[in-house]
Amino acid sequence: MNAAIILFPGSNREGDALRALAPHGAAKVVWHGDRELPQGTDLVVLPGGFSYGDYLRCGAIAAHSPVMGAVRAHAERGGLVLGICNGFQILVEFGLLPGVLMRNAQLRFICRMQHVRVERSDTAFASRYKQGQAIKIAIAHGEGNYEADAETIRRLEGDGRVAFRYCDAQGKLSKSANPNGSTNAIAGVYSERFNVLGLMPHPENLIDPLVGGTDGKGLFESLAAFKAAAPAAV
Amino acid sequence: MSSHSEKPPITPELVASHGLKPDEYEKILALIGRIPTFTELGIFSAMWNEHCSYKSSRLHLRGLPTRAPWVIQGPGENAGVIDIGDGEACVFKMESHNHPSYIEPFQGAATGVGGILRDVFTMGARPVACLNLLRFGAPEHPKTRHLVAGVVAGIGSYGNSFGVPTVGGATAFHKGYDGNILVNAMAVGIARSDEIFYAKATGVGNPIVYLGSKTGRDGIHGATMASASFEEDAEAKRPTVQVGDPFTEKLLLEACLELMRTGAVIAIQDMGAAGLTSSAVEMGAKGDLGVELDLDALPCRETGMSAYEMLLSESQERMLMVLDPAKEEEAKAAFVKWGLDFAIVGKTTDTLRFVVKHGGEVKADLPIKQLGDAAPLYDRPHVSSAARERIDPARIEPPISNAEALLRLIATPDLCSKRWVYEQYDHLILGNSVQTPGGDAAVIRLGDGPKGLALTTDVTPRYCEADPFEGGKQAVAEAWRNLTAVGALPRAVTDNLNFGNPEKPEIMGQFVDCLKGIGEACRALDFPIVSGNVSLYNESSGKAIPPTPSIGGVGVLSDVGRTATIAFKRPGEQIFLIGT
Amino acid sequence: MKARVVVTLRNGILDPQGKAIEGALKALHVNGIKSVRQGKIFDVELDAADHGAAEAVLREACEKLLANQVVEDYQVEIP
Amino acid sequence: MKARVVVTLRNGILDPQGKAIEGALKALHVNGIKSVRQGKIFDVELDAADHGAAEAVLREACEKLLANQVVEDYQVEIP
Ligand SMILES: Nc1ncnc2c1ncn2[C@@H]1O[C@H](COP(=O)(O)OP(=O)(O)O)[C@@H](O)[C@H]1O
Repeated sequence: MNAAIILFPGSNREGDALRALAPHGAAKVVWHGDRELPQGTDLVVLPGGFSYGDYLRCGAIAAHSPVMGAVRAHAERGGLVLGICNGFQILVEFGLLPGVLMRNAQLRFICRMQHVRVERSDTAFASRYKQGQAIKIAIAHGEGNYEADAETIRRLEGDGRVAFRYCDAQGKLSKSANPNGSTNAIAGVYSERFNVLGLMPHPENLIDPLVGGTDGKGLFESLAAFKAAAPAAV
Repeated sequence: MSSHSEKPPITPELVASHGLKPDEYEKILALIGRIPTFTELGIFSAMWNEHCSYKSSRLHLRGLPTRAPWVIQGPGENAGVIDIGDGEACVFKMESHNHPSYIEPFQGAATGVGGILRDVFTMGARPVACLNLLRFGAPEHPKTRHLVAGVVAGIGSYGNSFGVPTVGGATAFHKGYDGNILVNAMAVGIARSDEIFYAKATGVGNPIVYLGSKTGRDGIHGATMASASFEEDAEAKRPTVQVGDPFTEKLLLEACLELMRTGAVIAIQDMGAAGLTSSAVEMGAKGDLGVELDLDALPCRETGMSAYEMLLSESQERMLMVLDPAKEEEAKAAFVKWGLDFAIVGKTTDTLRFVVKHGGEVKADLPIKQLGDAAPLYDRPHVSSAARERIDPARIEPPISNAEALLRLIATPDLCSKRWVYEQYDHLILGNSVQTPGGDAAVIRLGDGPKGLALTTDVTPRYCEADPFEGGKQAVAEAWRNLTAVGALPRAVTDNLNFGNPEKPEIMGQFVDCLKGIGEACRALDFPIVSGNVSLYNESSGKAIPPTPSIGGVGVLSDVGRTATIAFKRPGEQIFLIGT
Repeated sequence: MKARVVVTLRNGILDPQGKAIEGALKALHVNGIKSVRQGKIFDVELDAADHGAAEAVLREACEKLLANQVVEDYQVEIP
Repeated sequence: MKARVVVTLRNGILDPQGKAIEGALKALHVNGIKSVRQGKIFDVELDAADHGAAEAVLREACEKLLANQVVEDYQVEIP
């Protein structure tokens, strides 16, 4: 699998993403000022960070970077796009995913281990998980409170485009298991064609038993398996 | 140069308002043989205040052990450096931002983190972890909540955006800090041991380059303020608050590291307290060179700034460097790529003078070495604290049952979980946090391992107050124990000595004796002090804080897979108590 | 020329900051405040020939960047 | 009664947000914008007998919570 990790000036989890992708093929870093993706890119990753300081709205300025045109074209061709944390914020600002990420309900940045429920496992991103499985994953964000108008939420739910929901260790949803006040405990959403995923948690930080656990690995393994099964997909 | 061309005229009041004592001013007159200009007075006040000159503490700091075979750089540079094997070095330091954090907790704490990160990456190291040590007033004091919320959010905001995990710290409360909280921040970075960068300039006629944010009127006289104790009206007199911009700092980090790889950097120094003045003077003085600055070229945020303001501004996220003229173009490419302001603002000279020009006029012309070397050095009178009466535990009736005492203890703000604090810090970024906050010491993996570092910050001011010598020893011993408890070999220390007004013999006595204790413990444990910071005049309305010499300890683990954690693992296991 | 842009959350969009402020004001015994919604302003200095040109530039700035029209409305005020 | 509170950064205080926006607008070819400073507004609904009472409550809210007077100024607008 050939991955392209987009580097904005204030990205800071690009190294974490590189490490998670390393076992699954080649990963290249692409500067935000570039206008093209490397030939043969299968997966575009927008990593975590504070792309432009994020003083206005998270991801707002990054969404206008020159490279984003190529990212849109890639997505329109059906190519895979993964936006993690700030990457998710950029994707909604850019319009590849619906909704918006507001300040956390308790108005504090929050970093901790958190469980999320895998809502479906029949996608390129989640085939290595079981539907309904609760996985332990890290969150680290100040603005991860997913909001959209009622119609959008209805559509997302109706089309099964919610990828992950915040839950407790048993997979149950509750107010206390929702760390940031997201509508319907949404932690990640898919695009209409399920080739674009945005999520607030950091699977790339859970790939090592020494550092918190390995529940994040499944996502990268799913992507690699998807690519292996459909080598000429894009 | 005419010393009368500038306003305001130099009066005893003006001298005093610059924090210079009459005898210190006499020393200036003797040194330069004339009345200083207003700009020069500002320079002296910045260089000779407690914060920059360590005039009350220098004498006593000399007694600390700072050497060991693994020490690459001890105190005196931006940060200390130790060899951790495999061609790698660990660069670290702790620094206080106490007064600014009391005035504006969010920005004060944020810029404290920014400053200490710059100290570390100035040396060529990529920061890998931050820690802090916080002391607040009594929980029920009306300002405490506001201060805690602001400080914690500020530390988090800066470190989280910059992209370095905040992996540990300490937080406690005591009424002795009601009017003067402590915010000590520590940063740790990793570099190749043969690629460390220093502040010492070399070569005559080399360009001095300014890089980073533009200069504004932020914190003018901040360094002087940091050395003046709080009076009731301190809140009215505050200077313009410094605002941190972690995004620019991140760009500065990447640009500096990229620049260093090109071989263009001869010397580098961050502009911290006393800004441009102290960074330029230090670079020249360390290299036995003169420095000539032309302030017309300085990138400014505001119009009409005077030389005095430019020299003393404490605007954040700025660096000064001496570049190899042959590599100027490569250097420029890095500045442009990262979108930072830069300008050639001067050159090195062979005159050993610090010359500042602005608007076609010479605003200052001073002997560069003496600005540092001739700074006052005081052996302040000190008296040791009276020994406290020993209490025989057998003679005390327990006021409550042990079980009740335990419940009360674990409910105290000092002992309760600090999760509320450290959850606001990204402690997982970089994916190397093997032991996260909440344990004895943090453990981070280096690269892909198996090597790692253990990091901790500790002090128990209660002990230092009761017996400064023993308290100083204990702080070091606790740091040492916390490192060994996670399986690390303790290697070196950074300290942050927070005390009251050194002009009071009993406070100076606390300082001297704590330092003796720290020195003795460090010697006994082969645990040298490689960097640190002194923060004096921590008083409000004439009352000093409890003596608080914070200790930051660094240890090395050869295999992070073999670390012990604090939690009991399963029921039925035996519990051992080790020690006396 | 100086101008101000005001960006507010659309009606119906939940405002966690406003809610938190309402709660905090109550806790501080500031009475009589029924609701708070937080927004942003941008004080802009610009070079523009006239009022119309200024408004055009500011609208462009809002649509391209300053406001997220999924959830926000904007208003341009030129004195 | 409805009112608006405007909180702006004091002169001379660095505004990293404004700076980032200036840079981004340039990159987006929105021309003619010389400087941007970002501030906050609070749209408040309140129970108050009259204009004077409303102003008093809002000032109290600003001093206690809405503005950080070390770095910010505030203004109360009651239509
Ligand atoms: N300000 C802080 N920043 C990061 N971690 C903290 C902070 N305060 C406390 N912690 C974490 O919580 C643990 C317990 O805190 P505390 O009781 O203050 O320290 P200690 O037990 O070391 O005396 C610390 O060891 C540290 O890991």
